[in-house]
Amino acid sequence: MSDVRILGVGMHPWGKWGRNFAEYGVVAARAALADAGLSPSDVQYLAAGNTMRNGYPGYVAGSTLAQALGWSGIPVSSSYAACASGAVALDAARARIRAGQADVALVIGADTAPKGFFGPLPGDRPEDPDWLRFHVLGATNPTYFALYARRRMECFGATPKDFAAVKVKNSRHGLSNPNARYRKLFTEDEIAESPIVADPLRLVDICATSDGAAALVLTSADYAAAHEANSRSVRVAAVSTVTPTYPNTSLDLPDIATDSGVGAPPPPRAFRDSIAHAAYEEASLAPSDLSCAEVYDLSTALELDWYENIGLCEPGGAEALLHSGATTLGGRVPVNPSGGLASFGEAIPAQALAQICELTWQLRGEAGERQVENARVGLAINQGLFGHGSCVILTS
Amino acid sequence: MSDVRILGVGMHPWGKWGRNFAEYGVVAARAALADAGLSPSDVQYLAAGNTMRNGYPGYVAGSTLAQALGWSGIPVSSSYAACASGAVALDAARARIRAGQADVALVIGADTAPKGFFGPLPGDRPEDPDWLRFHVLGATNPTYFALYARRRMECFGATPKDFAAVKVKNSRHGLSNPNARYRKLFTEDEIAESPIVADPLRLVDICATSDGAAALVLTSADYAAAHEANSRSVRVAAVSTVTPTYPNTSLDLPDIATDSGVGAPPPPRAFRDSIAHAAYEEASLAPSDLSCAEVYDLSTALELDWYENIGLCEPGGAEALLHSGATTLGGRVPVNPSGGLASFGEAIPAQALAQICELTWQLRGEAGERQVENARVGLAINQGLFGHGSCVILTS
Amino acid sequence: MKPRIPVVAGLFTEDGGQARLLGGHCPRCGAWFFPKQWSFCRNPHCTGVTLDDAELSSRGRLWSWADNRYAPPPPYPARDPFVPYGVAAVELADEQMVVLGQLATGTDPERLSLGQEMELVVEPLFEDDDGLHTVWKWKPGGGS
Amino acid sequence: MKPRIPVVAGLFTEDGGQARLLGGHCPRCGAWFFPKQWSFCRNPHCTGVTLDDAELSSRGRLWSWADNRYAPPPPYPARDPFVPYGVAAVELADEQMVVLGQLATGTDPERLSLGQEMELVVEPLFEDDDGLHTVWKWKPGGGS
Ligand SMILES: [Zn+2]
Ligand SMILES: [Zn+2]
Repeated sequence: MSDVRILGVGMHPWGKWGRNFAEYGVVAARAALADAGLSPSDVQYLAAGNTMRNGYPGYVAGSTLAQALGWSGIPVSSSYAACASGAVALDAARARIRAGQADVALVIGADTAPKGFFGPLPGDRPEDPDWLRFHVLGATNPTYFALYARRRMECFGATPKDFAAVKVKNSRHGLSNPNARYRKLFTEDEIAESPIVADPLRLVDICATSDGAAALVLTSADYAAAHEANSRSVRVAAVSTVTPTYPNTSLDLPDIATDSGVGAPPPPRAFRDSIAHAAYEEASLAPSDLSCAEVYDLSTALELDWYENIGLCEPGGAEALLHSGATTLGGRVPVNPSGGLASFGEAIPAQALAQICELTWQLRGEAGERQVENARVGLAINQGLFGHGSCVILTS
Repeated sequence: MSDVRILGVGMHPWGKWGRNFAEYGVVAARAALADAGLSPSDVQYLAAGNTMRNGYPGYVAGSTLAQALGWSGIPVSSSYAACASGAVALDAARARIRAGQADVALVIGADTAPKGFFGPLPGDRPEDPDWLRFHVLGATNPTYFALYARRRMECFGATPKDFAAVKVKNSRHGLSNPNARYRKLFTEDEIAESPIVADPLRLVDICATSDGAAALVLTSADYAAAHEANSRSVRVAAVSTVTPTYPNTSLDLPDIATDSGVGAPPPPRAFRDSIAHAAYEEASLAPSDLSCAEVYDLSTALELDWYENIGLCEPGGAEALLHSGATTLGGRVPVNPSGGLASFGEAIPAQALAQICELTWQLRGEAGERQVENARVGLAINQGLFGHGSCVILTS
Repeated sequence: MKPRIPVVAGLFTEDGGQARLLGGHCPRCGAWFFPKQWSFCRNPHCTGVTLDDAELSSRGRLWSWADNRYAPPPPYPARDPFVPYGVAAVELADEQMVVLGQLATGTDPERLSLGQEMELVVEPLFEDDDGLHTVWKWKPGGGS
Repeated sequence: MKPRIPVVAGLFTEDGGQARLLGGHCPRCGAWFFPKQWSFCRNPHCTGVTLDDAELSSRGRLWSWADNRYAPPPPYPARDPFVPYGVAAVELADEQMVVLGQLATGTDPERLSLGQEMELVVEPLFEDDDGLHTVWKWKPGGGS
């Protein structure tokens, strides 16, 4: 299979302005094209992640953005996979290039987020698990994050102070990031005073929802080589967009119950472990090869789970790894050098692409004060509702 | 680029039951797998068209269907492109196979439709063209169809009797189709008594909205050859998913104004013409090569427009072509041998795939009373809101 | 007299008794946009970074029309009992674009013909306690 | 006495004073499902074409829990003023699955511990003129 490379990346800063999501997306797309030294007319395929709270234009985000950038007749796709949407769009673009159907693809994610908890659409839909969990249980996203966090505390002896230490680290990482929404260093005391949202998690443990956009220019290896003068490209070594394997006995959003373990062999590994596993396999790389990682810290505690899911340490070892400084900038394998969702808040279809923008800058040595020394291999991982895993590995 | 083939097709009949869309999708998917002689565990990639009026499960239709069929860990995608959704899902699966990332892909579209006119989501969204056209103009989908129909009458002398003749033809074609929702032969008198919805169009000129599902098993040519004993496969000769080229001065849903022709050269051809053109180019085929076609008869009059857009005749020639009997079963190039949307009603993400199921049966010689004699090349075409063209050409 | 309130702000004006559509115009390539929607030009061959606010022609030629006999779903503010309404597509010569609008009250769709001159008017779409909610419409013009 | 109305039909029962979750069970492979949702088995290795209606175990062990301090958005029928509520994840031994439920009224989340036995109860989630709208909840059980 032919090699695919990232020739340019661009973002619109994260924030909360309530403007049209496509406006952010156009800014990010133009930045990515400029970074690649290309113009919109060079693009042969456009893949976008959808947004579900912005009317019809959000359902067809690819077409909305293609129109805003100027209709050029090219094929577009608009995919949705919750938090993994950006990675699924990247996956579609990569296949298109590998198939020989395009040399240059533009991948865009952009969102305008409502305030407060994400809630389901109006209506009465007992067969929609997302509706059901809200209606009968009040099980918001933070409820699930709290269930995972409490589980960590009970099984591994994690404490709220451990979770706070993740927040302190990520808020420090994000301080100098011009695209971050929050550039404020949190202290443990401030965190301890933050109101409890879903015990054991406090407000500052849980990521906000943001407006923002990120875009990538993906090209074939040959095209990148011919245009290398424009930009330093990085290699897409793996894209994993796996789903669970039955029986998925891990509790996952938005379900109110897991699969039953009766009557079928357990899958070779738990779903969250399988996401990175597939990417390592494709890239022929191991956790020890990573220079840095961007993981989806929807909550502080979840970042610790990811350390284990991506193989940085054994189950139960995340707290020690964190306190060793290994995952802090300057450590062995900095995690969320961008500042993570803690500094950005989540812009659903853009976030997985923002992770890749950060890795690209890191691998190019262009991350400024956030730079991970000698970065050669970066991993980005997340998980969306309804069984959407996504993991991308980039190499310089 | 490697060849991709359809090894199996399956449908859930069209109707109006209000059951969960995924239930229909599972039936169609299992039928397609059985038709291909494969089991769910043979599937390496699942691509689905989304549905936007069925809560969160409809936004992630690929994942919803993968879970219902039994989580197997495979990558899934969930795309939306309005009426072109099914073709865009097929396009994603084809690229995946061509890229060498899968040998067997399952493509599914399933819908449960609300009653009456499609309306936008609740809320107040002046920047959403789909909201705006309803709020300030009351411009429903049938309004646009009526504008096109009236234009045909004024420019080409078409009459409501011509439109009625399309309905008579398609209702006759659909009579023996076990998957069709309406199996009733309409007479010209009945049509003339049907109430006017959007003059010049009557209720029976406009397609209904239906529940239904369609699925395809797409494979690499090598895989199909190795499993040919299971099923007769057909070749996907072209998939066009083009968007308009600026300036798009043709009136398109859901916009309340076209692009301006000032300041940019006109595109080489009008958008609707460009959809088939791209497919013919890819397949190295011409309109004269077609054995039959499935065209998106959202209205009777629109079927006549398509005759011209796919090159069966010159602009203004569609009425004569229709009355010559060329597009009727038994004629030179039967159009909508399935009975078309006139007999099915529209199940948005399933419809473009249902067209392809029909062509597959035609090319295999398995269409029973609807069989087009000696069918070797079939074309399916449609257009979705927001600039989503789709055209697929299959060859035996 | 009840106040006149545009059903959507920023799309049209009737200041000075003259109905006008409010769109965007690119000073670089000359393209027009309605609604303006973006601050930038959508012509991919153009590098125009800002659009001017601009009024569109108030006259054009009839491109097509439809007469709706059923009440549309919300957010259309349908009157009760429902009143059928026409929709016209009108081609503006200078802008080289087609703009939709309802047919002005009292227009007989049976008497329209392709290419005839139409002019923009502003009329109430519906009325409530707050006032007359207005929208632009197309009316047969040019002395017809 | 006000009638007791399940907030969602078909997911649980309290007939005979015994709280029970209503799910599906595959007679072929033995898998359980809650909610039942489909008429067929979701085990991809199983060819079971119909699921039986089945009651799930009413006891299990606490897998994790959370205590919510902010009112969720609709469709949660939040009381005014808002009352914090706990959510428990409970592992059913026979079914080998985890099922969520609110913590029963009066349960002190501070006194819970991993693996403790929990039992199913049915309690009002909210009350209105129509009656007491009930839901299943998890309550520390087994004599604790
Ligand atoms: Zn311009
Ligand atoms: Zn089973």
